[in-house]
Amino acid sequence: MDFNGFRVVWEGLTGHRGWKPLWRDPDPKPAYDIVIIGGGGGGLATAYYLATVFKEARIAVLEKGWLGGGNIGRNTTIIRSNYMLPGNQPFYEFSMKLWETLEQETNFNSMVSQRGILNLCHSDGQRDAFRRRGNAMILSGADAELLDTDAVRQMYPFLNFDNARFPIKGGLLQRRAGTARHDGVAWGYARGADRAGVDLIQNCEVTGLRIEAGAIKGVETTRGYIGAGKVGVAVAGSSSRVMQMAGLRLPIESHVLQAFVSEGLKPCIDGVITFGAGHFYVSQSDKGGLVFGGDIDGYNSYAQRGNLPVVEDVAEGAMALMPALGRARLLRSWGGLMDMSMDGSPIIDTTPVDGLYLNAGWCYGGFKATPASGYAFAHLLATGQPHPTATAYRLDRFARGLPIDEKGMGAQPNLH
Amino acid sequence: MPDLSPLCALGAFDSRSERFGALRLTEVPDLGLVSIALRKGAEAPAPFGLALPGPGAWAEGATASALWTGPGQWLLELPGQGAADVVGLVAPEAPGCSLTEQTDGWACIEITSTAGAAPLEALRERLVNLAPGTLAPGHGTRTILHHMSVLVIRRAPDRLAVLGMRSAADSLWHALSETAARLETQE
Amino acid sequence: MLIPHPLLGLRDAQEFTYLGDASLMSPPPSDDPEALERHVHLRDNPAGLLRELWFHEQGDRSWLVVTRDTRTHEILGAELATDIRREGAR
Amino acid sequence: MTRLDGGHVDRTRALRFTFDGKRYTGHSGDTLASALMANGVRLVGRSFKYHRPRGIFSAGSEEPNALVTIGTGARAEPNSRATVVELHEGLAATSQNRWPSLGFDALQVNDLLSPFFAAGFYYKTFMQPAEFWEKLYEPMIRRAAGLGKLSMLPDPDAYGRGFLHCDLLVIGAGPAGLAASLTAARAGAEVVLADEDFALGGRLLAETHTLDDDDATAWIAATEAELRSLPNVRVLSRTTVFGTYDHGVFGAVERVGDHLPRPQTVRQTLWRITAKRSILAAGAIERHIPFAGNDRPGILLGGALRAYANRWSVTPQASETDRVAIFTSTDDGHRTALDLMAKGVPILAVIDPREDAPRLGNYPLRKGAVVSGAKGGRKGLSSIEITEGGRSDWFECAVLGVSGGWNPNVHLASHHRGRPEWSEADAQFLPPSELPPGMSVAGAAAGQGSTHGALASGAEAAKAALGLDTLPELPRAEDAPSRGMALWHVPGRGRAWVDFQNDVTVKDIALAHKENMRSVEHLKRWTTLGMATDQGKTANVTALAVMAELTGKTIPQTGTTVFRPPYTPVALGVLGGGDTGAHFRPRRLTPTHPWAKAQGAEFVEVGQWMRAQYFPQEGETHWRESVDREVLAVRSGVGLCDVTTLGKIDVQGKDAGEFLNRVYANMMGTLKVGRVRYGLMLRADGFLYDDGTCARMAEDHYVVTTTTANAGLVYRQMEFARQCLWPDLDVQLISTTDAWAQIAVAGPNSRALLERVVDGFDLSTESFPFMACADLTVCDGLRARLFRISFSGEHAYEIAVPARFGNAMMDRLMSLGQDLGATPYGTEALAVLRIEKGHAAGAELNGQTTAQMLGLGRMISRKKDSIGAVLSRREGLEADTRRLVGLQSVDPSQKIPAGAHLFTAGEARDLNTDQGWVTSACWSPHVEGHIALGFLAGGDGRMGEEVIAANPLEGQEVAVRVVSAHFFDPEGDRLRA
Repeated sequence: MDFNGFRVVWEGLTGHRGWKPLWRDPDPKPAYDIVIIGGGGGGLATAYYLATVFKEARIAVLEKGWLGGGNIGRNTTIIRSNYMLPGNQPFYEFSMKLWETLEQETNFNSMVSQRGILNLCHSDGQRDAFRRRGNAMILSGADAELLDTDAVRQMYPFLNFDNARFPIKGGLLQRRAGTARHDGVAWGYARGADRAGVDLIQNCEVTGLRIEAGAIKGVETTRGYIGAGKVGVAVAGSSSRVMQMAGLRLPIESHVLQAFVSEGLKPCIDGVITFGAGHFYVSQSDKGGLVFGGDIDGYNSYAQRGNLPVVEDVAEGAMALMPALGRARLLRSWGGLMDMSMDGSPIIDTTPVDGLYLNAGWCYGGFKATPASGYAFAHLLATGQPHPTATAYRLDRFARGLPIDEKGMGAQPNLH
Repeated sequence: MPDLSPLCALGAFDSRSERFGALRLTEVPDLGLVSIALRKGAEAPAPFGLALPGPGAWAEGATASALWTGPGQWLLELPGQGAADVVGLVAPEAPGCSLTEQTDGWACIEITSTAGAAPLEALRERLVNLAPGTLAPGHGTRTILHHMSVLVIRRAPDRLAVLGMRSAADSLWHALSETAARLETQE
Repeated sequence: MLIPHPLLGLRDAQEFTYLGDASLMSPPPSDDPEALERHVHLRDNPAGLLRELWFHEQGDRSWLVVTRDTRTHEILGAELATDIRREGAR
Repeated sequence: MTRLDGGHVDRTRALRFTFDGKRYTGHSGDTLASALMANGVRLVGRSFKYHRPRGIFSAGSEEPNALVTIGTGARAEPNSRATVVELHEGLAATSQNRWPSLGFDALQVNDLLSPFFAAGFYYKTFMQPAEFWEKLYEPMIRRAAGLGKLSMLPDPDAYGRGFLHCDLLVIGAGPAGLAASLTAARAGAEVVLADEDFALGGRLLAETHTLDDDDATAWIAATEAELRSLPNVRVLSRTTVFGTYDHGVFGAVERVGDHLPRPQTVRQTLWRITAKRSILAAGAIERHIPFAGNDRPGILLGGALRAYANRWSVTPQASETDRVAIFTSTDDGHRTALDLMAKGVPILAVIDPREDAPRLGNYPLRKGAVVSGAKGGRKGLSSIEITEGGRSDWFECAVLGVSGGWNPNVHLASHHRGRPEWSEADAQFLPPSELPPGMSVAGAAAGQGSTHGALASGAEAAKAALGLDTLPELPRAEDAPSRGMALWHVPGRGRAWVDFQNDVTVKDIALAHKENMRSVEHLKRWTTLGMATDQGKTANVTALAVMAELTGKTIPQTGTTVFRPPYTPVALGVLGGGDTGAHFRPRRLTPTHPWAKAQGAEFVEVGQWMRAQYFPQEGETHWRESVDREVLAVRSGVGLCDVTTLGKIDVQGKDAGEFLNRVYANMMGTLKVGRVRYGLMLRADGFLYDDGTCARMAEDHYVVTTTTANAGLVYRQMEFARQCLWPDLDVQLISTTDAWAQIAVAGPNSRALLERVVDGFDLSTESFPFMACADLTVCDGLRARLFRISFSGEHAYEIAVPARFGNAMMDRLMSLGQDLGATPYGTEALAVLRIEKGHAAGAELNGQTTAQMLGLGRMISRKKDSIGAVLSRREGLEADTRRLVGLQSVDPSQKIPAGAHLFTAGEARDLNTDQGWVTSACWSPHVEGHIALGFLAGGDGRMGEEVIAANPLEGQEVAVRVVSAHFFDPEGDRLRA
């Protein structure tokens, strides 16, 4: 069934009797050509592109809980391609281009909204670094603008310009960046993959990997053994746990990142704003909630919940940047499980086990990458070759001394 | 004697003092400070006859007082010796130790209460996240206060000293005085 | 969070700076570059008990080895890193 | 509506307030909701999606409907629940989410269109044509979205922060919480008792129960008095504990000034409470029963109806003769009827679906019946439909209380992701068996619905938590178990609301089921159930049960909900704790700050520091004029700059040299006493970390400097090395950054100037050459340290004196140096000088660069091992050909933008042809042209080449010549002279 306005009106007039399930709930088959572990954004997008672009058949996505319940179900919905390093920027710009046509392609309104992202700078050095980054963006085919203080004031007059500890000295604006409705993205891919014949299997936890003679044969799950020609792992914060089943240690730590939403408010913040002198970024959802976040808690965790100091730190940043937020109320918080890598950049690569592929290390930036992450992983799974924009995301880049370290923090995941 | 005029940490020639209800905040300009760190295998000295305190504690002596600042480390306070070569003074008293002059590393603000411990406790719980016992009289520690690294010392039930980075003395005074002023209003 | 400092008792974790897996304090010999590279970059990242390094930066400046369950955040103990390192050397 | 008899409002104190500009009067003790009710106001708000007229639904923080904006101007606080807003004189409340007025709301049209606005409709449309989403559809949706309006003016109020420590935290001051507090307090434990209400007593305030044959309020008053008199008890009313964090830490907000016309000091205080044990006694929230048209104003929770009557002496009746009905599936509703009758309120009927419903009094009782419909306009309910045995009849009725049983308030007990557990017997989710460590649950929150049960379980919980032997004597109280059946909704054709605020109906849940959005999380996200400001407190469990019914599964099979902080919404102002504006972070001042200020310096934020940026002089109209003058003064005479901000670490001990050998990439152990060496530090992964100087003051004493930015990090890293890597070395570390004022004295006349302050110290190059250091005295006996080091390439020194003398020292040097051209210079000139000399700073040491890239690869000693040395030799690092080079505009007047990318002339401009980037740039008075530093691929071999610095971001392209990074004195003759 195609979704469109006419259908919505028709069903409205006829008592919503014609709607069908968004996806089937198939039982797992004994074997598939390709099994994707993880029914979050990465896994669903991978399956979608495998089936629709790379014309693979016999694909299953195994999800231990509910579809879209990974970090795609708990993030701050920002999409952008404003990276600096050549290993990253073309990939994120590829992702941005996929965002721009996503909804028409999947026939699902994921509410991609190019409202712009403004990164504020507070010193001359920061502005020089932004200039380097903005130029890298333009050189990769993305858009970028460097704003001075007056231009920022014109855009967002309510920011703290006059009584700031760290005065706003300008900002780097990407107008094509913005937000997307995170659940809508997961559901769009899930429905699209299902319609293309992919089996989406919920409540199916992988408990073991069957490896013979250095090659993957299948996966043990809570719903029985499932044979597989190839296995792609896209499990974000659980990457170390799953890969440990194959005896592999990863350059990854799992950390908790808290994010927040305020009560619904009439529109007051048009785009995405990030505060360059504190830990705070904010946008406003179409429902009116301010969606905001800050730094990770900083310690390894699988608990999916954080602690109070970070909540305070984020709120301090909010108040320092936008003193009007004093009377907005925090409504909900949540904790996501982040696969923080040693250089802050992801891994999309083969592994020492034949037929076992890894998509991990997204840190707290996986959402914006969802389309390209899925596409590039599908490319690798289908062709055995990395996608041209993802050639740097190799597992051996640390051994070889080729990190992609946007922040220049080195092998300390909690600083990326 | 050098013919240069020193400034207090708060940037004036004279130290600052202000009263908020039962509390008085006073910048102490002449406190000599020297850090003592035991070298490998050295025995803890007893400078000026003072038994150096254990973890979390502060010991007061006639000439000098000491705060435990870490394993094998103390901060020795020499009241009235702000201008002195404190390392030179302490060296004979602390053999086998590494000494570093810290006098000007810190701004010291003494807080006294004219109404016993209660106003100080009220101030404490709005400034630092330390269990009351951690700051019982005779105790002290380094901790965070409004994003600043500070040493807090409870010298007596009605006396609390806060030592902050000298460069951040203004911010420290702001934090302490604003909190004390609010308490006064609420009284 | 509260960290049970072996000398100072329970202290607010905000006084501490986190580093990570305590294995970082035991690098392999420098004549094995590959082992050293793995030491710097690879982690067990367990979902369960983890021995980890915390620096009491806003306290007594001790590095501690804290044993903590990464699933529940329960802390089972904390020791001075110097003590552990010296014992290990013996 | 006039007030009923009794209640806990102070009728002697009238308070005037306004709602939508209209004036009303209430009393001390009222909430805004009870005061509105007392004034006959039934329409209070509009729902989110359909803009349905809504009235007051609850008497607590679970309120979904009665949301208003409190205050005006910058103090306006949107989305405030009228049910918890304490009335004060002059309070101004305004309705929200309506236009032009609450009574006539244009977007009511949404309600007519509701068939098309079913759950998830927006995911299925607005896709064609693509560009219409951002231009038309989304702006339309956004305009309609949101509830209250934020003023967008800076919050004028102050907020406070504090920290409490206790043996026992009791959350909730109802019967269970009071009994627990009393038990613990009398045993001498340190107790904190927090309750969100302004009056202690909890549910007791809403009931007519007696305790020991006396009015319950007498016991509450006595208990409160005793608790407040004890030094070991802290009673925090108006305080909401909003989050349970790790290891017994709780977040709580005290509303210090919200109940006053203006806060005296702070509006609210954020308390971080550390509790060894905690007892959650947060009570329970009543369930409603969805039926067609159940959202009319005048329909409210039965327990709330009782609370308004008993505590505030009001009902939502428009007139005293209006009939009130009760729809209840538990005995509880019958008690409401009794209490209302006692106040003279006419009862239409008690409608109870149970065939065996009890009769507790003389009221019309309809057993085995349900309410199946409701009619009314925007003024609210006018009649209800009662269905009994297949027959339905309409009855005039203005108020309906709905009681569907109680949901224990387990929110804070499951913040650690423990899942509430379903009890089939009680038809309730009880607290998880895996509670946060140290927590126990008592009273209605634990399913103990009777007053006796609450008192006893509270006392027992305190006894168990503290390991006590005895319990205090508790008052005798009712112990009537409230029996009931679970009725999750009344089937029917009309819309039956489950989540009022977000307009989620039983039909929406059915649609979610049909579309396979069946897991609890999918249900919530597809329908927006529970996402409103009330967080689904009155909706989630009911929705779950409806879904269970649809799937044919049990409730626990269908799922549970997890709770996350905050329990109720918390203002960002108070979470921020009050360190805002200029006090967001501490500000560090250099020792010469007063002097620089007196000179009229411009200051700039450098991390936490404020530093003098430049010193404008009369007649200078542009900052560049000042900077050029300062640079030339250094190059021709002598300049003075406060460099105190550089980190300073004292390193002592027998093994200090060996320690520094291992920490620095280059050799430090061989440094002679009285000498300084430039040093590089690497990260464990071999990239550059920091640079600075290392001075050997004595055999066992070094003074290390770090960059301003990395002072803290380097110290931490050195302590890690000392304690975790090599604890057997005899090394002691301590930071001395603030202790010494350090002033750079740079320029050809620097020696001549210093000779005028040192006390007989020989500064000749023979006795004090470049890279020498010494302890000495200046100005007649002031202890000082002198380092002959240079960041500018000039003959230069840095002199350190105790910080208190820094300001006077600067002043003295300036006055003694008049004839030598002494000039103060700021960070801008400092930057120009170091760029001219090719010294790396922050832009070149950004964590992504290597010693090799700086042309300093050979500094990494191979004679010893040091942190990062081995990994610095990985192939990727070694193969990197980018080198630090100097760049000079071909047209000297053309500015080189820092952050431009470098390209080979004639090549395309894209990432594949990218050759590097410009790190730092300035106008060089020495070169008399624009110069820059940058990293260039193959840079060493490209001297003299003309390359392009491209800045497409700002539409610039500058032709630059590649030159040595040492624009000034490349041989270093000036330094050593």
